[in-house]
Amino acid sequence: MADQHAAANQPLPANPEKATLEGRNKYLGFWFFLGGETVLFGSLFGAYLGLRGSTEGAPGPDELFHLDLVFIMTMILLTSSLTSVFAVINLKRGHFKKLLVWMWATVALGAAFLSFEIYEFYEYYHQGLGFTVSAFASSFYTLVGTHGAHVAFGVAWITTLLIRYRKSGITLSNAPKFYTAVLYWHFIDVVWVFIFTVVYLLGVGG
Amino acid sequence: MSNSSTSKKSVLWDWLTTVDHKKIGIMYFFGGLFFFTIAGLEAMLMRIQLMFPEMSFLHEQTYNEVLTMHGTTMLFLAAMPLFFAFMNFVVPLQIGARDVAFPFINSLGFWLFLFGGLLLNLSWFTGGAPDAGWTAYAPLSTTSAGHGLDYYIMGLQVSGAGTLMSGINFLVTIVNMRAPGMSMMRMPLFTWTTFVTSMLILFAFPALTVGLLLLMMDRIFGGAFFDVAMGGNVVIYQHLFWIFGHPEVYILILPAFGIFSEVISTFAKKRLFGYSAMVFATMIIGFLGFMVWAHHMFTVGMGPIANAIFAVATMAIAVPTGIKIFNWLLTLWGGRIRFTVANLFALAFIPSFVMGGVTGVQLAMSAADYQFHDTYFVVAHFHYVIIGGSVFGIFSATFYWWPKMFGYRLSESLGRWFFWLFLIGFHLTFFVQHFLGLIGMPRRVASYLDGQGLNEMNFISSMGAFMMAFAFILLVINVFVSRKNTDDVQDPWDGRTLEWATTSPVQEYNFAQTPLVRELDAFWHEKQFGDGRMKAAEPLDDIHMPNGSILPIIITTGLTVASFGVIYSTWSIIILGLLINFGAMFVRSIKEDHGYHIPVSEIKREQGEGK
Amino acid sequence: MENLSALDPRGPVAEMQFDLIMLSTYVMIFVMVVVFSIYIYVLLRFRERPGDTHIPEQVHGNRALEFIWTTIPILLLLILAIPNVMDTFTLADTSAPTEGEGVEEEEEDVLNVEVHAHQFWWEFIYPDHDINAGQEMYIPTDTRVNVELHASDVIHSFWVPALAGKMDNVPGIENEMWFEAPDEGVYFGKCTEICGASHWLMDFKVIAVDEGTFSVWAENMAEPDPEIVEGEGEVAAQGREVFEGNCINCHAVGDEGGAQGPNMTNYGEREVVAGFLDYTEENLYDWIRDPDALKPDNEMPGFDESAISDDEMDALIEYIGQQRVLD
Amino acid sequence: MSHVDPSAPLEGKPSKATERKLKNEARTQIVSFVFMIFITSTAFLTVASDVIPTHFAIPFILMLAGVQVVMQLYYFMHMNAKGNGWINVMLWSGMFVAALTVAALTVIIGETKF
Ligand code: HEA
Ligand code: HEA
Ligand code: HEC
Ligand code: CUA
Ligand SMILES: [Cu+2]
Repeated sequence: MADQHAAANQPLPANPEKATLEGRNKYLGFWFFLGGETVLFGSLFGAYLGLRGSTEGAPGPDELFHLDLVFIMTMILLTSSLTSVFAVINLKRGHFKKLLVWMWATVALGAAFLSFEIYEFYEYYHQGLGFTVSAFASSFYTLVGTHGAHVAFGVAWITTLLIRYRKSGITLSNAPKFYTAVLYWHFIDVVWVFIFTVVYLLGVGG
Repeated sequence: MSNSSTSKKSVLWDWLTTVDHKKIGIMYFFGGLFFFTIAGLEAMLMRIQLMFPEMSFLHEQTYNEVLTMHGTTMLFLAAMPLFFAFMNFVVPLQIGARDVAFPFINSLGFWLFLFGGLLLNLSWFTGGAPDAGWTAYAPLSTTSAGHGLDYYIMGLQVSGAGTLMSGINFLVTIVNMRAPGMSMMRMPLFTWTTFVTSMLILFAFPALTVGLLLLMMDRIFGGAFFDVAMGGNVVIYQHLFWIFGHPEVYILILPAFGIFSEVISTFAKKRLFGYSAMVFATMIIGFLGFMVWAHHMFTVGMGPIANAIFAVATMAIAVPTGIKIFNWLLTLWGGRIRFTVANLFALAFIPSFVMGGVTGVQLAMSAADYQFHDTYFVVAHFHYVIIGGSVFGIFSATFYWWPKMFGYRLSESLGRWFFWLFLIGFHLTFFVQHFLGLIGMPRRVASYLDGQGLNEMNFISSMGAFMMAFAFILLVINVFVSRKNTDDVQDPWDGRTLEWATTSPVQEYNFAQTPLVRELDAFWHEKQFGDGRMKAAEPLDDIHMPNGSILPIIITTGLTVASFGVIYSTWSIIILGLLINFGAMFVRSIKEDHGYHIPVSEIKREQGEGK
Repeated sequence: MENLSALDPRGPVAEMQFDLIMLSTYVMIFVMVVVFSIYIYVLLRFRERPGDTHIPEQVHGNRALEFIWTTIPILLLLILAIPNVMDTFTLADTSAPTEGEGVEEEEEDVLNVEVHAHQFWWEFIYPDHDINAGQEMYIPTDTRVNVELHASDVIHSFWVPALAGKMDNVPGIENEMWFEAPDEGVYFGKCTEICGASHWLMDFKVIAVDEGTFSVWAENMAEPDPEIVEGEGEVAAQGREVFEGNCINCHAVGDEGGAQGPNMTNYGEREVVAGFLDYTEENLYDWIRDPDALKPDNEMPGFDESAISDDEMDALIEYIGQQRVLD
Repeated sequence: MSHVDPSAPLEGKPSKATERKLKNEARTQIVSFVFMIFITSTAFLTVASDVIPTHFAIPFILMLAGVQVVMQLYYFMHMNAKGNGWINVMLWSGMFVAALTVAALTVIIGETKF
């Protein structure tokens, strides 16, 4: 237990997420992973753009999309980016409680976003856009659904972290975990920027 | 607290749970060799079927399955894992690291590869293997009956996930874990090519992931991506596949380039000629690798502008590759060349690969490719570059690093027999195939008609193939009969790079003290200008090591079970598999495991023994 | 006069491609000679000799050399790239060729053919002549042929090595290519994209005949002699009945019949059955009884004795054999 | 070397300089956020209101998306921080390959010949 004692006097490093080699590895590795994810989403976007005109009589973008709904979803996700940024600032300040609060806020916004998305898909389905009705439908659901799956995974991941570390305080081992979760969250937001622009806005206006 | 797990567990358990990059490397080696043998046997079946016209040794459906599995297995489950074996084993040693950046993920990557490969091969026993070629073009692949292609999709998806993880692991290891003094421009070439290869993996595999995902959507969930009647477009699949597929072939050759650079400079006793040009050429090849994919699609009807652009871009790759070839020649120039088996393979690579490379440039000429495409000319081209490049690289590395990996030297005389038989068999098999293609033999044909002038050359080709198989058996024998050669294994070739500065076999912590690197070819430098030992960059201290874990296997099992569920569209099994998978990931993420420390006393004792 | 080799070109397109192949081969041989000479010299000159223990000089590199072996390959590639780009555009240009210069250009005669690929047979539709032909594509010599490629199921690829390189038949997409055959002859074609179990048997022929023969062929294909269609003689007439009872939904003779299988208006002039079996009565018999045994997974059902008795079969085969348009 | 226990809570305070930096950062981020809300709204308005012609709207909203992505990457995700060279290499390489893919799949899929 002598070690634990020593740690109590440790000053808070400026970047606790990068204070250990493990942390630096995680940080770098996670970013690289996001580089790969970029190509993944690029491919899905490509497939969508190649097929978006192929509605084959089934409903198409301009008949389906409700921009107001999408606007709300966008605002939710954008705000969740801000809450996660605040979480990181508190991580660096050593304010563990606040870190948790902001992270919970992020989770809540993520969950809200997901509910909207589920509602949206449900709506479209009932307007006749089944997954199998046209190439446009398949590519739309696959692209937006993959993003949604990322959001769902992010929500589950951050929730796990929050429960697991609800009492631990900021440590050298959990700081990188919180930090990478936040990076992931921002990335989800980046992808969404493209989705609302390319799928929804261009779908209605292009 | 740090739990010192010095307690000895059973050997099997030790291998199942290991996160040691060296053991993982060895497992990759045997996994890769296992699949190489299977895919090689499949090649033999094909060559028997093609030995005479209108043979009925294999039914045409079976032939298509064997053909598909040969290509798929060779590329994804044999060649790549064999390179991963050496990358895992050697790269951390070459950069003077104790470990890789993500030991746990490294082990996960291995098990994903293995289980993905086994899953794919299971299709043989469940009603038929995939039959649409390794490229699985839609709509043949989306309409193919049975479950073969579902196995293809899920098997590659699982093993592909493993590959991606390993790629990221190598990247971070190389960026973050280099020993003091080991700047990027002092890294051995094999480490460099590993780095660029990993970048290619990082950016190429996601495209395959999506390609397979779309196939899966169409086959299993009724999607319409490639269903023309529903507005689908089948060319999209080809793009996705080749955006992955072309970088994939450079994933297969760059590590071999790295290996040859090490082997040639070691056995010429010379510093690599034009080191920085070599590094630069590697990067250019990697970059151009992403710009040329559509040369596989010249005949699909993209249009003349697209064809012309991709043709010219493809040809450009000859320039950096040529730079490499000439640099190797100049490395040999003025050297003192020793013809060990490792070097024989490296030397045989040069003419063999150039022959394959120049036919590649011929293929790159779009207008001429209308004749070449999908004929045996292409088959000849890629076996020349793949066997003359990648496989020779693997064999060269096998002989070169074997003492380091296994603590004994392979027999040189048996190795020479193996080399010559394999080399002659290889040229015999594939040289005639150029002409077969030109006089009208398409590829992927289950047989050919008598009287079209194709008989003799096919027969010769099959004979060459048998010769290769025979040679390969000599390699296997070599592994068993050479086990007594345990003398002179630490630095048998007068090596230049850091892996030769450690003991053989290597201690689990690689270096008792992290070495200080002062020059390119760090170890050679110390041998020439120092006292022949690496300077230490740190005082002797306790060494931190990660704990082994069984979780990678459990996670992988979960994914494999879920894949079964997908193949047979059974939700209960999908959910069961995902529960196992996420359950194990959950355990992993909530369990704090900070590894353990090896005390100085133990290190001193082991170092003492090592002398 | 059959030909299946890209090395023996029989038309301008294949010749253009052959020239490119040869040009590139010369360049490649040059490259190999250079590399192999240095290689052999180095291996002989710098091999370790017994007792030799010297440490070679550790050379870093050489700017001038680097420059040379970067520029020379670039020049060699230019030699290949320029004609290649030009040919690529020439080959893609399926607009009708025009003769002479000036305003009153006249369109040269062009033959348009739609090629529809099916698992595992070829259908040739001549839109301007109202013809549907199976497995054999008749063309007049010295005439430019523009083909439009379609596929009905999976991807196939249309390749007649002696006349032109290949182009894919892609479902949902329309591809075009052109070629010309100056000489009369039978040119072999093959499907070069894996398309299922019988991909290797998906052969066809391009038959170049003189203009006169072609117009006879075309006229009779469009409107065959009604007597032949009905079957000349008693046996053949019975054959016609069998044909109407079993086959006509898929196979057409003249303008009557379905198009799920190859058109049979000129079947008696075939040299092979189903693209690859010698045309003999036995083979025809075996084919109709059990096509799957000869060409696995093809779309034609078999007809056993309960469907067509041996006698009826003889009549049917006789009838099919009568279907000729050229003499 | 003392064996640091990574799961012990860190209890120190950040240095004065860090505090100051964080304060600034928080401010920048709020400003970025507001700006992002603004450009997002602009993009939606551009499309929702029918007054803006399509040939202008499309490049315009694509550009807005680009701006927003760069802000996310550099302000929220700190991609410009020191020592992030390799991160920039990997992310932009990914973007490059993604862009090629998108271009290919929208342009050369055989429906129109180029
Ligand atoms: C290890 C794998 C590997 C490597 C390294 C290469 C290398 C190259 N390949 Fe190959 N290729 C494959 C594996 C590989 N290929 C496979 C597997 C396929 C078939 C896939 C399938 O359909 O199943 C294929 C197919 C393929 C095609 C498609 C053919 C078709 O289907 O119609 C083309 C077309 O451009 C091509 C071109 C090239 C070129 C230009 C190179 C260049 O990188 C080669 C460069 C090297 C040299 C040129 C030699 C050294 C250079 C000099 C000595 C300098 C001077 C030289 C000149 C001036 C020419 N390859
Ligand atoms: C790494 C890649 C790799 C390697 C090494 C090989 C190696 C070989 N390949 Fe393969 N090949 C491909 C990748 C590879 N191939 C690909 C991608 C395709 C395209 C597939 C497609 O079209 O979809 C292909 C296609 C292909 C074809 C074309 C089939 C067709 O189009 O119809 C042929 C035909 O000759 C062929 C032959 C061979 C032969 C004879 C070998 C030999 O070198 C193999 C040598 C084998 C051995 C050395 C092992 C033999 C083992 C034994 C005899 C057992 C011994 C037992 C014990 C020791 C226990 N290959
Ligand atoms: C369901 C449709 C169908 C029916 C009914 C059918 N066929 Fe066919 N037939 C085909 C198809 C499809 C092919 C092409 C097979 C291939 O080569 O892949 C074919 C091919 C043939 C061929 C070879 C064609 C060639 O070009 O050489 C002959 C001969 C033939 N059929 C005769 C018959 C006869 C006689 C009958 C009736 C007794 C018959 N077919 C009934 C569909 C049919
Ligand atoms: Cu049709 Cu192969
Ligand atoms: Cu390629």
